[in-house]
Amino acid sequence: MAATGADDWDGMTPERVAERRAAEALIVDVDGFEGPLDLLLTLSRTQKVDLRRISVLQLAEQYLSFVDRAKALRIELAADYLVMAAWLAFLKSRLLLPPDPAEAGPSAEDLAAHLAFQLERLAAMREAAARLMARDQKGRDFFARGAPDDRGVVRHVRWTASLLDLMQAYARIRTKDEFRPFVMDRHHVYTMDEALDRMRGLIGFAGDWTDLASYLPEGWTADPARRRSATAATFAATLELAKRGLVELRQSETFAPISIRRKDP
Amino acid sequence: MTEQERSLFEAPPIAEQERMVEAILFASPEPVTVAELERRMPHGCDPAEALAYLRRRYEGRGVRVVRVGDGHAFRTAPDLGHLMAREVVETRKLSRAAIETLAIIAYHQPATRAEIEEIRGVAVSRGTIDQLIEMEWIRFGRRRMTPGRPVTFVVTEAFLDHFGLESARDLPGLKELRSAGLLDNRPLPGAMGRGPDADDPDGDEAPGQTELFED
Amino acid sequence: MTEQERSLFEAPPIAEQERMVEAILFASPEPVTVAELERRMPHGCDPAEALAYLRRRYEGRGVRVVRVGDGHAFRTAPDLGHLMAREVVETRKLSRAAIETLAIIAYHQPATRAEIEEIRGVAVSRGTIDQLIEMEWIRFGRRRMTPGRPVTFVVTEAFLDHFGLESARDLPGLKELRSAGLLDNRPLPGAMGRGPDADDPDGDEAPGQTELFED
Repeated sequence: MAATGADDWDGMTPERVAERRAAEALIVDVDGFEGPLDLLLTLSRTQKVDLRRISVLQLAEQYLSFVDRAKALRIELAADYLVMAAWLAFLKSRLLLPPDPAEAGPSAEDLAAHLAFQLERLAAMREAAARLMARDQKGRDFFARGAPDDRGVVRHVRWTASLLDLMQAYARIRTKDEFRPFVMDRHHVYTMDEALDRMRGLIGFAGDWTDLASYLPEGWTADPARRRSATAATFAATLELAKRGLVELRQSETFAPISIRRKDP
Repeated sequence: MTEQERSLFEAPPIAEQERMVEAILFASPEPVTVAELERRMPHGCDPAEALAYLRRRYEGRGVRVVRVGDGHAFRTAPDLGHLMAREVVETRKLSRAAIETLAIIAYHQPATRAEIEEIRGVAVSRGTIDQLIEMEWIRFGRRRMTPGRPVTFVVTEAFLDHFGLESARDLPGLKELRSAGLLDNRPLPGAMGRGPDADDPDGDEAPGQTELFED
Repeated sequence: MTEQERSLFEAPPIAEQERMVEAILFASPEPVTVAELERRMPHGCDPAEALAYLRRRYEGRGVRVVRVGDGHAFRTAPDLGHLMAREVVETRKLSRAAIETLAIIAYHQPATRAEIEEIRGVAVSRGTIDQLIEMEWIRFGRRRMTPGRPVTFVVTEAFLDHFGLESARDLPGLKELRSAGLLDNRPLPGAMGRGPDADDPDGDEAPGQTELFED
């Protein structure tokens, strides 16, 4: 490999090669990061200061240049890395610009402090996790009684199940349930055919503009679900009647009441 | 051999050896032979002597060191046997029918037998209900005020205890089961959740990351 | 009442009670609560006091009396773990995500999935929570009384037992973390708070399971 020399690098200059290698070294680690916060925490380590006094501005720049390099290498970064980049770019600009007194909401410093807090909290949890796992553990460092003491024991069979069994059983039944043939709840559904029949009977009297809502059948206006169903069916029936040239429709603006009247032949 | 080297190869004091034997006998599921002790303990130890000290230490205590075949083990003192007369339970998994019935009662309580059968799609055998009642995981609830006034079933405190739940309401909903991968992620035609919280679109946990960007 | 009758109803001397507690704890692989000891021992015994004596007696021995949640158990001294290598059962390797999730639940409990994700900055994968539940190190706690009523997770007694903790309050560094404000649920400035303060422990009113069957 070494003998073949630099020609194999597709004519790249040594600087480009070194640059690309450096970038790749970082990128290789992308898989090792558990999300943007983890990456930020790792980057912050280069500042070697207390996380409370970290320079969020500097950190934002490091993160953004990391993302730029990844893009230059056409590395697909997960969406949350890009969303974080966008937010950090926004934060960076807010940190650099003089505060706008007219602008409401939290200050750039508050946002930066919160990010520092998140990093500190994540670092603290990491450390806590490490301390927890470093504790003496049962079955490794200390042990419970090894032998079952059988004397004087009354044996019983106890039927048991775990919470997982229970949840899985329920999930299984519900899944099956969801594939039962679907039966409409007719009681609360007003069909278009019903609406058409009713409209045909009433339309003869509607010589003047009348609110569509007044055509809703009795007993279908109190309950919201029934009212919704009846309104939809009545509206659909009205469109059908309009198509047949039996009625005219009018609505003064979006969401305004719809009025209808008989269309005289 | 220097002084330091020698001390590295010196056996621990007998009191320390006694502690070692104590721990090994306690943790071992089987009686332990002297040869086995010797294999496990540091070079130069005298397990037989340590064992003798240990045996004397436990004389008259609530547990004793006894010889079992070639090995040695701790056993509770014979005069305290009556205290040990506890019910040791051999646990066996509940049948699928029983678990499903139990799950339905837990999620839908109070539930009548007809409701359980409707959800499971098969008849519930009398034995299944009896078994769950006998286990004290379900009990009778109020009668349903519908024709025939059917009895209902609800889960018991013992049930909650067993499953580490504070209340049956703490059971995860369908949506949570699905997101935990316990329920197939298939679309639901006319999905009926099991309650308002189960299918509340806002009940979904916003993944932490997105929250950073709200303002 | 004759002399003999009275003595029948008198509690045994404390030394005898200590032997009883010793035997019961020794025989049980699981922690035993004081209430359970009281149930098993003769009327009038004071298991808590007997336990205190017993605990002192075993200080520095190869096995010790430890407290686990509400229970007490004998456990081998941690410094002798190396002798027990044969008994070691390979514990399943936990991923970094699982370990961090476990720590977050332990330190922030009760913790919702959203809170875990907010702290870690990434989504909690399906299997992670499952695995921890299966290991019986975490369980469901009460639902949080916030929109969506998310389920919460708390650590179990088996978790405490495994890590040799008396209670979740004894987690290493807990006090320091709390006083440094690192266990606070601090929302992003300007964002809607979703703090534990919104938690109303008793407003726990029941939507949920029951409603499906009511009409």
